[in-house]
Amino acid sequence: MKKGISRRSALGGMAVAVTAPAVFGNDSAWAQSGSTIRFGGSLGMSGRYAETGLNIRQGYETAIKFINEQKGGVEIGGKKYRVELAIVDDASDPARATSLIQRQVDGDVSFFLGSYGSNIVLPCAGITEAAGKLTVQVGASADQIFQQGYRNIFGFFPRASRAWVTSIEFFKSIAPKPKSVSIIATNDAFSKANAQAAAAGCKGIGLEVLDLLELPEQVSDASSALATIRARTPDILITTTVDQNSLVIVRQMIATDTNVPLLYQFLGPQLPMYRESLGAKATGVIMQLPWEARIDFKDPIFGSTKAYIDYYNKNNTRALSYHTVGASSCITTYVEAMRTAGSLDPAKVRNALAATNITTAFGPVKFSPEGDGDAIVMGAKIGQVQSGQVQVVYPKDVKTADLIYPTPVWAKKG
Amino acid sequence: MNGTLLFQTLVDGLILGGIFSLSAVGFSLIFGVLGVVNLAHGVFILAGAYIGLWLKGALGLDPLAAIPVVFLVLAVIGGALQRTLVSAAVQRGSLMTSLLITFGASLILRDLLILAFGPDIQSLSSTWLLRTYHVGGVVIDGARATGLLASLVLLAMLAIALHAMKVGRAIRATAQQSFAAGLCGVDSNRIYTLTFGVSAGFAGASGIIIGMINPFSPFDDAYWTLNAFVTVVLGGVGSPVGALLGGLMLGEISTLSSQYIGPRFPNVFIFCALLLMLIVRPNGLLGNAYKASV
Amino acid sequence: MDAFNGRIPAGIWGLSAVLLAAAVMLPFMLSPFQIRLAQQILLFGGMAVAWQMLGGFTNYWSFGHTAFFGLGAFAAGLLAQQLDPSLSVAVKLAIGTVFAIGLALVAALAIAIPVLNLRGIYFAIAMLAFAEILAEITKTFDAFHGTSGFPLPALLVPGLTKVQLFYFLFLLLFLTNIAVFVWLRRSRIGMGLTCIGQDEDTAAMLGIPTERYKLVAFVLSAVLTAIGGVLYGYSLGFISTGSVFRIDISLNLILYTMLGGIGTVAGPIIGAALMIVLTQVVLGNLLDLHMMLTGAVLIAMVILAPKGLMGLARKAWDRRRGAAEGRP
Amino acid sequence: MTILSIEGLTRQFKGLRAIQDLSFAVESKSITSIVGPNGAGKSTLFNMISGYLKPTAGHILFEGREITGKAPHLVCGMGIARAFQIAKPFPELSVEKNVLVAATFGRLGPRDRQATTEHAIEVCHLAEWRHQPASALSIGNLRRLELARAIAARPTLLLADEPCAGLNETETREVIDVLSTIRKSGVTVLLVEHDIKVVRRVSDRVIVIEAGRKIADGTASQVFSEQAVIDAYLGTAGA
Repeated sequence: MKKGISRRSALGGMAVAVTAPAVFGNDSAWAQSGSTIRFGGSLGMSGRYAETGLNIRQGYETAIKFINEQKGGVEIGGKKYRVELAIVDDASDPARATSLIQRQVDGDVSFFLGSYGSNIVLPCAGITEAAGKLTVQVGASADQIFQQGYRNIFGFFPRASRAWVTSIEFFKSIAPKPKSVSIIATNDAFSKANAQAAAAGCKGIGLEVLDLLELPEQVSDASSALATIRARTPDILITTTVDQNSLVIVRQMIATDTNVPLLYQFLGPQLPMYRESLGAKATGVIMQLPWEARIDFKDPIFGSTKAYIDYYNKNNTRALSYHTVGASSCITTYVEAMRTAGSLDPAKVRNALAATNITTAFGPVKFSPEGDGDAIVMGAKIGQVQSGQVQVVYPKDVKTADLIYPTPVWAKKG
Repeated sequence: MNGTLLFQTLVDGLILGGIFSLSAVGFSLIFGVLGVVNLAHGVFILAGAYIGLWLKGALGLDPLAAIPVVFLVLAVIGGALQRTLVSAAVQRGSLMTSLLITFGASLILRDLLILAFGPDIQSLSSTWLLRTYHVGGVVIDGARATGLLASLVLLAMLAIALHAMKVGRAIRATAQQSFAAGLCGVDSNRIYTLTFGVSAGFAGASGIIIGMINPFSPFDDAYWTLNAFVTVVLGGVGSPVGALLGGLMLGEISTLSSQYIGPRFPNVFIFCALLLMLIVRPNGLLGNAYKASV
Repeated sequence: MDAFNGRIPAGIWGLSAVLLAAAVMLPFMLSPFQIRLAQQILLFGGMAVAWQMLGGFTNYWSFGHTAFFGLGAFAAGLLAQQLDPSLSVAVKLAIGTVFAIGLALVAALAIAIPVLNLRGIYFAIAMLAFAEILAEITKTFDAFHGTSGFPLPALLVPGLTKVQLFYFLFLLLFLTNIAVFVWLRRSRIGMGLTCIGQDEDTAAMLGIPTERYKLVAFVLSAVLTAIGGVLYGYSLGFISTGSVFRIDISLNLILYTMLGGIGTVAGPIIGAALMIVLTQVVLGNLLDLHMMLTGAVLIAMVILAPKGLMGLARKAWDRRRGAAEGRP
Repeated sequence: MTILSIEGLTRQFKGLRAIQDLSFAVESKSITSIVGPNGAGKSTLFNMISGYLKPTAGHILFEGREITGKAPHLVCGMGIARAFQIAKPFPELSVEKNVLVAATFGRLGPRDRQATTEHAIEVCHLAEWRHQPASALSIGNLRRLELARAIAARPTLLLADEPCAGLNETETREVIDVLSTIRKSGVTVLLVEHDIKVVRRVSDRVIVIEAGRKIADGTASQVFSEQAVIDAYLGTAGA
């Protein structure tokens, strides 16, 4: 009997704890209080892309901390504001994402920082767009996002179909001239869109696309794709896979002695963990560099790229990634647009954002008329792993080392 | 058809299958003996990999040498989970409620992994740097072949333990009884705890091997649980041989469909094979090691 | 009226009328976020009721109901792209719903014959596999656009905001599901299904057409779930395989049902309300650990109330009545 | 008039012949007992009649119609009800609901099911337990619940599978009463029973099978005086 009562009261307590905030929920806690600017939005903090989520989150937090602690806030239209972050985890579930974003829209958050994955971003954009709220994000780059006629959503990365402009120019510059290319992608939106863009670009400059191989979304074995590569070896092998899958593929290439003159891994080699795990074998792998630490840019908040890196490293133990810098620069870009507009009116800030032409710790920021990053100004540079370090090998004006081509076979490395 | 390519594909499937087998055997045992579908299985595997990672970082212990330690740690965690939560759920509700319990446990354990190790991709060792072997035109991936060997050794040890050791026989005896029936001489609750522990231990050990071959992150758990599901249904419930057979089938279906139909197709084929097998022989090729077919 | 079907007490009718009136008025009083929460409770709670049409009576627990949910969303969405663009969205939705119902009917009939012969956990796994197959098919074949996703036309009705509009659509489906469930439970089929849940062989021996009843329940459940998928797809406006073919949707339907109390009408709704409010309001602002806390609540509920909250309430009620009558 | 006729019925289980070329006919409104040692094939026979098992060869005709291999619920709907030796109630349903189900799905469908239920409960002396869940009943009550369900199905033929096994004197007498009542209401009873006293008391006719074959057929006093029956039955059963 006693047990029954305690169980019941435990449950009762639980029920009250659970429902009370729903009924008496204080959504005005979200409200834009007089002297605070709130940045809302969601990130996928749990799920396959949680690592990216954490990198982006740290970027946001770094910028917020710096602005409040080092600058004492920001001055807009003659008034000083503190900045605040209100990010939630969308768990990559659209039902959850839309309702949490709605909560922030209801709570008068006007400035959103975006998630990634078009199945999350688009339904959320529908809500923010309808409410006249703004989004600046450093994750999603699917073409569809920028083809809806939305006026209020901006992205740092050029849309997928334009993300290969620099890379294609780079392929043209290689001597001796490569003749063929094969592409390995995985069956997810990001990888597929980029593989198609890469294939189209390569065809455009006369490179023969031998194979476009699509693996399942989570790769545990690429042996059959690699058997195809060995049977019909291209001059360049491109993988448009995410970090974890890239590492599976490259390791299996080494283990099965699958050699190509040039291995281009869109994502992966940027990670220190990737390079450490491969050691000398990593030498020669090409990647896209959305950001490069050694190229210094002026930043209206942090001062410069170098100053940003110093500040970040002083306050964090986690290695700096391009997503982190990009995320910080999203906030920089927002703040600059607010200053230019001299107002927190979303419509005015929107126009300032559309006209943005600044440099940040991340690099130059300029949006296309549809809102994605300008493919030339914000396009990625090309890097290559050399002696465990990432060197910029293209474009020529910013390069830090010469390209190694063709790269030695695996057995000759280390 | 190109003979070398076919042979290469078969070898690749075999090697992949060996890893699937080991990763599924714990799931199979729990399912066969307790009738519980353990949705925390994938997290057990990853926990094994992460503990291996920690031992390597903190003590410089080689991952393969860490297997016994990982086995023990996971066995304790698994046993404790059974003793406290799973048994309570089965007693108060039904076998079905145990699904909710193991699902809840998987959410908690996964967050604990993230707390301890972060959401980042990790990698256990550089054993993949092992040699590549060329046998008559067929390329053999040294690392994965090592994984297959280790899997076979561990599976054989389990098979021997189940048949030759007293505890093993007790486990099999318990499984053969109907769940509700009273037991004579064997403390069934103790055996359930033991089974859960041993199974979690094997999951952990397979985590080490998986971690040596592929990078891993805390969110891979669903993938491994699902694979274990498929392996068990294909091969047969409750026995190491069933898991081995199921894993090998899974590996072969995966590589053959990938090579000859298209690299994006294996998942469709795997699940179709699963459904077909369920319809034709619900207890897998070998049937349930302990019970007559349903 | 007999031992199976007592007359529905007037109190229940009264309560239902009050709740319905409240449900109709709510969207004009709540904030859009609160309406969205209510939307989800209606949609997923209602689908849990649909899930119960088979799983609530018997041990045929589908772990793959997201198959029909996704099927509905994809069928209606892909059809909308093929239809004459000049058609109004409401017409597209109507045609899409009919198409989805037809497709779900065919799919359910096709899959039912093999899987309904499987018992217990094997049925559960088979449904899981079925859902995965459909998910993989939509991702693997480009014709379905499952990987990159596709937009659905925006449904607008003058005088209502988008959240209000979909609230009412979900409410309509919710009421339909409840009506069908209550009818089913009170019909001979429900009686037969209850017996199948107790002992299928004996049920057949007593003359219950077990195969036919299971089939009817399964197909009803599948079709109503598919309609849920159609409406959900339209409410999102953009879907991909990852947004509608989700194992967690299948699991949540079971979870809501178990938490609230299996076999009851109110159970799944209470369960859905509890979990949705818990995960999106109470733990909604947590960036970390909310999954862990969800898991902990889940475990606590299963251990403390294995028959669900309704079961707990019934027990407390019985105890009180027992005490009042002086029984131990 | 013949209500059930079995013609050349054979059932094999992986080489083992459980029933071999068995033929007999059951007269309407009689109580016919099937006796034989354990493993003689009595349960297999019942399983085939009730549609649970398909025969390997042979025919089963009920009221002149072929029912060989029909699904159990169809067989039940035609008017054959079965009471199991090991009672198989729906454990969580009350006694009344258990009986009501049988009345609903039996030969005549849901018509008059409430009255039928009342009747069956009364005949089987279960009124006292009508609201109890079946899982709470004693063995004797369970056996009568089993019979009550069979009656409620309003069958023309009742297959009773050892209704008295494991019951004490009083309980046995109650079951015999019930069987007599059933028979008086015009239902044919096919009984499998071990207890020879019971068989002698209720049977109009006794069929003895051993190892799947019929070895004797006649009235109780005829059959039990045959040497073959005494050898086979008493010899192995040791009773």
